[in-house]
Amino acid sequence: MSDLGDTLTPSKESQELDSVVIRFCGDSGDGMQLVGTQFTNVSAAFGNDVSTLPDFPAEIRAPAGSLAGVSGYQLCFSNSDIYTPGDEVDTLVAMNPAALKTNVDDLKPGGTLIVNEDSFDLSDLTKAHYKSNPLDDGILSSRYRLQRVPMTRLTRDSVAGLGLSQKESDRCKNFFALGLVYWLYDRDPSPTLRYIEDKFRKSPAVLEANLRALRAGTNYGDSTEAFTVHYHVAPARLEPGKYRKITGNEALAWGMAAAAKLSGKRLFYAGYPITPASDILHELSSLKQYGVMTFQAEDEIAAITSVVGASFGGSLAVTASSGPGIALKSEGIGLGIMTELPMVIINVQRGGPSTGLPTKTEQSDLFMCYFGRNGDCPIPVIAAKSPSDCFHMIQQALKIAVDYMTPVFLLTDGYIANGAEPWRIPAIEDLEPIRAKHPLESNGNGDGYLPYLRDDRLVRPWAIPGTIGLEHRIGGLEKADVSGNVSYDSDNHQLMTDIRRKKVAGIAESLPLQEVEGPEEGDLLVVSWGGTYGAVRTAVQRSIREGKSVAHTHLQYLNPFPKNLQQIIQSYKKVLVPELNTGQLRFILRAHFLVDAIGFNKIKGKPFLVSELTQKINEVLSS
Amino acid sequence: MSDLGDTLTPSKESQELDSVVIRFCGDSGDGMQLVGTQFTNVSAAFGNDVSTLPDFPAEIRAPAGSLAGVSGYQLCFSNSDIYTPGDEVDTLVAMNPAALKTNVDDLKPGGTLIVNEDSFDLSDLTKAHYKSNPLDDGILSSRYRLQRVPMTRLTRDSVAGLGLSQKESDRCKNFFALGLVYWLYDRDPSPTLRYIEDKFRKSPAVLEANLRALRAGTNYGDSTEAFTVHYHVAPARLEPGKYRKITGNEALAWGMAAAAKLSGKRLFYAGYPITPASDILHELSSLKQYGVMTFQAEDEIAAITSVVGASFGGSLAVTASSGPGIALKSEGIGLGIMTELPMVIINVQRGGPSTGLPTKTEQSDLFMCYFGRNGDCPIPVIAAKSPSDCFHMIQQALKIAVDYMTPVFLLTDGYIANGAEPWRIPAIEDLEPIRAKHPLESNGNGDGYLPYLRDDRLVRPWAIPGTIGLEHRIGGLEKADVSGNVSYDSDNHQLMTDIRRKKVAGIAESLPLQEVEGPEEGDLLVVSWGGTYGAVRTAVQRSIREGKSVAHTHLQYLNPFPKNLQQIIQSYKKVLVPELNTGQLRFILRAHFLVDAIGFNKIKGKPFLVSELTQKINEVLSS
Amino acid sequence: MPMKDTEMSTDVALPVLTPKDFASDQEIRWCPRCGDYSILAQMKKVLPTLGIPKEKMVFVSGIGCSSRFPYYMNTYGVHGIHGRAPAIATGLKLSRPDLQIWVITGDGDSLSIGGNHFLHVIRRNVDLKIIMFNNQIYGLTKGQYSPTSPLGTKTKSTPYGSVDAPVNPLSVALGAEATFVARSVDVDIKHLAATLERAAHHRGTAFVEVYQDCNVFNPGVFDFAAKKDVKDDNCIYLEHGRPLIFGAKRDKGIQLNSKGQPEVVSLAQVKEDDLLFHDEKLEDPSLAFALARMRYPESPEPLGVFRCVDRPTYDGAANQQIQRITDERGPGDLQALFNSGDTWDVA
Amino acid sequence: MPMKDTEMSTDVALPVLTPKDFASDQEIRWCPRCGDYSILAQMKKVLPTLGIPKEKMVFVSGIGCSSRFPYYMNTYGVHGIHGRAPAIATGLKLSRPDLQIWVITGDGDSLSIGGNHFLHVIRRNVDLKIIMFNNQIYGLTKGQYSPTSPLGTKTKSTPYGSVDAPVNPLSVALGAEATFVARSVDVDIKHLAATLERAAHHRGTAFVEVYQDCNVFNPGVFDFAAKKDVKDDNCIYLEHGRPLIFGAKRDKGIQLNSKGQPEVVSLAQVKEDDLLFHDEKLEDPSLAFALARMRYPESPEPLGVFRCVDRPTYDGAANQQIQRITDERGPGDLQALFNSGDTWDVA
Ligand SMILES: Cc1ncc(C[n+]2csc(CCOP(=O)(O)OP(=O)(O)O)c2C)c(N)n1
Ligand SMILES: Cc1ncc(C[n+]2csc(CCOP(=O)(O)OP(=O)(O)O)c2C)c(N)n1
Ligand code: SF4
Ligand code: SF4
Ligand SMILES: [Mg+2]
Ligand SMILES: [Mg+2]
Repeated sequence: MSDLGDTLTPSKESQELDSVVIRFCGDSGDGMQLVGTQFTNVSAAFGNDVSTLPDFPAEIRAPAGSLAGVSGYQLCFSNSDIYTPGDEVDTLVAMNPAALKTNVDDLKPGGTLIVNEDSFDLSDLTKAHYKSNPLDDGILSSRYRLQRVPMTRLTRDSVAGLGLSQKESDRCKNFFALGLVYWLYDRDPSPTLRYIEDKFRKSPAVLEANLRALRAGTNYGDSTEAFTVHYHVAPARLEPGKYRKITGNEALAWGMAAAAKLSGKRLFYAGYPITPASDILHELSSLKQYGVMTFQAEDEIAAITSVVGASFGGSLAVTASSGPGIALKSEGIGLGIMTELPMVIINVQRGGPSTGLPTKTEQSDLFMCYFGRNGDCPIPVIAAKSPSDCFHMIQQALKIAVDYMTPVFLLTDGYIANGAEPWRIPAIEDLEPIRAKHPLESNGNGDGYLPYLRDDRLVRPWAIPGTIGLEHRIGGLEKADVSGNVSYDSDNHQLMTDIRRKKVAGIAESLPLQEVEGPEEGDLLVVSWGGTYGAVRTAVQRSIREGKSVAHTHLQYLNPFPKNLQQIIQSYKKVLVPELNTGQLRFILRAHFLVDAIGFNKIKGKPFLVSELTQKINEVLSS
Repeated sequence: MSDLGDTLTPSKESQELDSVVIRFCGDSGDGMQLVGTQFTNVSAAFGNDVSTLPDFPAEIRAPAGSLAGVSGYQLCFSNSDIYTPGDEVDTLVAMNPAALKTNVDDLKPGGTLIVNEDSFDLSDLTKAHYKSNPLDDGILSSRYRLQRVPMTRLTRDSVAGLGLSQKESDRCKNFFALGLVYWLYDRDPSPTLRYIEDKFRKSPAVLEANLRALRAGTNYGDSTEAFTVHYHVAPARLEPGKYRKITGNEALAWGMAAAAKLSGKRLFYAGYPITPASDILHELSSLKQYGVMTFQAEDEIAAITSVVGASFGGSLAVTASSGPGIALKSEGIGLGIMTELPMVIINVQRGGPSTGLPTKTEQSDLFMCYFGRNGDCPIPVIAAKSPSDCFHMIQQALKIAVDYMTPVFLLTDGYIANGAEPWRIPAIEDLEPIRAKHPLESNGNGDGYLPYLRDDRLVRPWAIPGTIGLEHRIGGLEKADVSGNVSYDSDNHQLMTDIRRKKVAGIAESLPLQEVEGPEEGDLLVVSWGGTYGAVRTAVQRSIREGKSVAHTHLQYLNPFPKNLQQIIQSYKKVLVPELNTGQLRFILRAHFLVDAIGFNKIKGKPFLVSELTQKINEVLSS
Repeated sequence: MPMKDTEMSTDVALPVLTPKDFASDQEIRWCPRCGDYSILAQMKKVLPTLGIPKEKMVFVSGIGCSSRFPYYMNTYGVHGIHGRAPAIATGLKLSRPDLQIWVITGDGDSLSIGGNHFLHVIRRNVDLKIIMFNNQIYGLTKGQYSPTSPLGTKTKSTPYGSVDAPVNPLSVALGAEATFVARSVDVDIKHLAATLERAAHHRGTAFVEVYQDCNVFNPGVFDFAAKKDVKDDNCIYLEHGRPLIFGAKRDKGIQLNSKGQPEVVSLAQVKEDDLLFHDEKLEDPSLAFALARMRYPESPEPLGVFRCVDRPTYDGAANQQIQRITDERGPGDLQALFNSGDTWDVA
Repeated sequence: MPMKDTEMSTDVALPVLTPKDFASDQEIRWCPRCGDYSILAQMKKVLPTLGIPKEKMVFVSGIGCSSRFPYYMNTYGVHGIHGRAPAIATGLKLSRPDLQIWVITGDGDSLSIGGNHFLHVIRRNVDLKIIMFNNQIYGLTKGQYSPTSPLGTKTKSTPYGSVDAPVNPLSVALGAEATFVARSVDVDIKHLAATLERAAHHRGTAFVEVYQDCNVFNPGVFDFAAKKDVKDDNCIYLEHGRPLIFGAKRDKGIQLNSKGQPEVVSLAQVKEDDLLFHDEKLEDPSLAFALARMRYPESPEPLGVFRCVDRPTYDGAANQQIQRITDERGPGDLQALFNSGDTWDVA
């Protein structure tokens, strides 16, 4: 490996940059997610701040070379902290014509365009609906720094003699591309070398081939005339500590495992596979030794109702799904609310309505989570703002659920779920365990256990089966106050309805106060929630730097709202609510605070661009 | 029968009254619903305006004599038009102690209390949790005109010699009670006589027994000293025409049959039984010859999705359910919205959340119908205001669905569904048929049929299988504009989301303008929707008569709102929104119009009392 | 197996329980002469014999008249939502293997809206006792036909008679890989009690169909198996290892024909040893399936335990897997988990 | 039966159709070498032979790789929501008995989330052709185990192997009163085409399980029945009225033992006439059930039509009932309806 090391000593001029956006794109079969992840790891390990945006093709795998089959992975790495994977791409690596066609528009004028010219043959060109070869018509080369690299051939050459089939050899070309970009951005490939050695331990030939391809790519950059300069991005000044890269779904799984472990309780997780929530189930199912029981249910209805059963039994119970699956859980969630059992429902939002756009991100399920049940059926709703924030918010969700004996909705989205960012590894002792109390004695002095006798926060006790003398029955019919028996009494129904409402509203007492970035009063307040945090924060920060009277407040707690939100909202002349939906939070804010909030709504299955937001902010300010 | 006639010639003093409220109550087994219906028919036939409120025990049948087993039927009949079954009861008929206990509080001081004293034995008293016999302690007699009638004994005597078992004899005592009340209010029993003769044709003994019991009751009133006067309520001045009595669920079923027949289309109705919606299925399943196909599905999900299939096939497709069942339909409704197929979902609201209070009325599903689906998923929502209005509104729902190619929600509630009122029978030629167009030729000049090519109202065509050359595929994934092919394109998703929203918003163009009862501007506007119409209207009318500056507007169209609603709302100093929920319409009005609407919310499973509303109105006016 | 449960449960000496101990304080709200009363009585009789403390027992139900059952038992209980009891119970059993869990359901609750969970709980062989009260009607919603109502049934929703063929609950259960399948009758109290007891002792999903008379909306449909004077001629009472003989005079028996189908023979012609001998332990469910196809009036109808075989339970296997992994890797170490893979330090 | 359909349909002379006529203009988006391609090809081959105009055909599916099928057929089609295709198709068939409706579904779509509708469409015997692509995996969601995956299957969601026992789709269908049950293999194109054709001609719910290779997430699991060199030794190809003989050398056969269970015998010992003869028309599904229990590798596995019997269809009966009532009472008269019962005039 040492020899490989040398090849990296810059033999060409190197320029300093603050931050760079790279996108790898190619056919689903080209391993773009892999190289994207590798580049992310390498940059993170080097100390840059990193933000990523994987973009898979739709669930159906399309034929090789087709437009529908293109898979992309974008990442931004920087010497200061960043919150988005970037608007425009500095360097685009396109492994085939289809990838070029679907991605080149995001490359900034003058940007570097690296293509695998070997794949621009007739068959691939036609699959991408190109009439002629775009590499030849001069347009691309006039607009970008076009680099035509015969990757397939060079890769084959580099691995020749290892006895690999051509198919196997060609599989290495993603590492060739990676090696080239490593050179271009002066990266230390060690983590990737470790990865390759570990991943392919079992097949030495393939292992060696990938190492060679990687090196060949690096050498190509270093030796050919094509590349005259390469670039350097210094480490970022992040909060000191030990870091790792984490995706939103990983963070959710680990947060649950942590909660279980720390509270000494069994975690019961029930899910039915659905994009983009499935990975939570996958991740958790390999954490059994952390006290995690995973249940792949026959459908979402079984998932939520099994969670009701597990919660009745005393487990920390969680289920996750996305749009259509959450809709199916509505009735079961209602049962959870009537029985006042703790549980968390995670909604990893995707494009809707109906089956919609399964692999695209969106924020359009807020209404459903808020209102989508029969009857007056209030539920706490909270939302994570970034991949790493998922770790914190799932624990918050479980804490609220257990402290208040209620189902809780935690919203994330496809962008957070699959996106990755550096995560400062917490010390276990800094994590707060969830404190569940299960009564052992009857509260009914004499006349039996009273499951609906509440404390001053209107919370009922969580007695579990196996406890002598606390035998009781609960269910979905209206309950008599205190005794919990079935009751058809009118006044009791009014009382219980009010109690359910007040209990959830009362959670505001235990929530952190809402914070504001920027001036405490002024012309414009931008209110965001969920996965748009990074883009909105970046945009507002820029406006502030430009001296504009703009502030940003990001809501993690959506029902109930933090106590001071009203006062905050009233402190600005205008309120702008950017959302990846048609204006759902905006609608709720208007109803709550009678504020004429302005909406900025994008429903394209993609996150906001900072530039879009900046433009909208300026527009609103100057109107 | 003539002899029976005579007994009715008033041989005692008779007083004129404007309107009277009667409630029959007894054990579920006592046939109270039957006598209530009979008294309603008789009064309606006589020309009074009538409004009724049946009150069944919860779904579970309770043991005879128990408090839970009490069944009641309240009705108000009047010489002018009325909109509610009345707040306070003038005459209460209680067949057993349990019925007395659970109903006597609604009897107005000085009101007539008729009890079957034979059933006040120890066993029935204990079942009703009476320590001693309430008839004896003097309290009742001091507060009400207490009439102790040995109904069981007198009934047995009257039917003696017909060879009936004691059980059979006792079953007749409800007719004894009815006969007595007929005498008390000077009713012509002919319709009941016809009913008895028709109903019991097959068993002459029982027929004769019921006639005798009825007569015995009448004679008892006429002859005994107990009753000194009886009362007369003159016919009401209703709009001329032929009338019949109708319940909300009947009106829905007939409205559907009418729509099918008139439009020459097959009606496909799918339902899974659930209180209080089941009767719609029952009623329709006996109307097959009207072109009605009823499908009792295995669950609500099958019901809504079979409706999607039937609509794709070209039928008028409808499903109905209540709270929990509607929640289960959420995902399927989303499919209907994505595929833009016409269908109607009827929600007969009951007490929630969860299983809640199945037999009680409530308005708490507005949120779910408005918002309870994944994604940005707009749907038209309309609501019936009274039993007979259901006939009109279901046809409106079908019309909107077909005209705009969209699922439509029609809301009713348990009160409307089971309540009865006189219905002026329409002339068939006055009914407007639903006009569905199914293209026979391709709209794609050349390149095939384009299922998502829209007209100027953004409505897509309804081509159905069997049509040569219009073969096409639809589904739940996002559709490409015009072609309807699956599309993952971002801009297309934005476009289609906007189109779906605009199409539904555009329905406002075809809606009648919102009307106001009372001054066009003033101190207070009362906004109501659904089944509270009668009570709110009555209350506001009273306030107006008292010279207060109050107006009433009742919303039948909830999404979209009529175009002029905003302007109406802005014309009053205050807005009051009375609802049988925690404030759902109020929340939506606040968000839409930024109006600080005041709520008046009752969640007791019962309709508003006019007095409650009047009090609240005064309170708001004077605050 | 209940022994096992109690081992796993509290180590206090077991109190001696009586049927009364299992009665809750709730007023029972079924119609007079509803078959449910008898089933409730037998259940209360059987439970005390199991040697399981009542705080370790949970009754889970869906929605229906039958599903009100848990309110009348002084054990833990969940009155769930319609059709979902098996899923609720699965979640509870997976997380609390120490509990004995009974699922009480109706023909509509389990076979109409709940059909999918019914299928999956059975194929997973979750250790639950599922008692289905089959009255061939939707009782609670006041009498619509159910998936077990015979063709032509006239109800509120089928005034001209139903046109969809019913299912045979036992066939469905056997088709779903059931390990324990039995049938009994509400008023045949000895037989019912014995059958419930067998179910209680089975480890895995024990499915018992109980013919239950809905006295209000569907009375008398099971008289053929309920009425003393006729049942012996209409029913075959299955006993493991014994030949299939029936009839008030016990003069008729069952034989398999060349296609493997059961046929009635007279003991005058055929001798006992040539009859079909009942074997509830057969690995292959085919014979049990064939017996389940025998329905009155076409043929005499078997009652009792059709099938009772051992197969690992899902709850058992799932918990063992967790145990195994934990033993192999040691209890999870969070810090190690967080530090796994690529990490880096920022100073 | 399709004849009947066409009679009911348009009376234009039938155009002569070819497989190409059934190909839609949509780019096919399955993975390379996915078994779905072969099934699609066979379907296109069979449809033109049915004499049904293609505008009378509808393909209804749920969600899954398999469920993309309708997009590739130039007929009417509904790509429904997950698991609900049978219900969508039931609504369509009830209201449009003139259509021939195919339901395309996967093992997860039909047996996991869709289990309840699967059960009910079959017991109702709605006239639909249900083709289930069984690849023993959730393909579209990238490879989790399904209700047909064998115990111990390692997938993304079961890294240590699945612990819940699978169902046998044919057993489930037979337990649900299926009138037509068959099994075939994606790449056995002659057998598959013949099986699809049989299904097309059955009046009622025709259920066909097709072993389908998921080349990406579960490759090769059906090689035993797909690979030319081994399938004859592993599979029994059922033919109505013929003895059950199998083996590359056709030297083995099947007999029933005393418990009515199929057993492999050598034709050296037993002569053909003493073998079990296949009878797909048996009223009693028990023998078909027994054959469905024969699974590779424990025993040779039957392929082909297990059961094909006549029973009134739900859509047929429901429409006939409407017809009957209408004939008896005459087409409904609204004015009469409104005026029925007590009415009164207000002047
Ligand atoms: C989601 C939902 N749909 C429908 C209902 C109405 N419902 C309650 S019980 C029941 C059927 C009861 O029949 P069964 O399960 O046989 O129980 P039984 O009353 O006959 O004992 C129905 C349709 C409901 N409560 N919830
Ligand atoms: C309500 C709902 N839940 C979950 C999903 C995600 N999902 C789509 S297809 C599928 C399973 C597909 O498996 P199968 O039916 O066997 O089809 P295959 O892809 O294997 O052909 C799942 C879980 C969904 N689309 N909708
Ligand atoms: S309706 Fe039938 S099943 Fe329900 S309680 Fe009454 S008798 Fe029993
Ligand atoms: S994932 Fe499997 S089933 Fe789906 S298309 Fe690919 S190979 Fe076929
Ligand atoms: Mg039942
Ligand atoms: Mg599959």
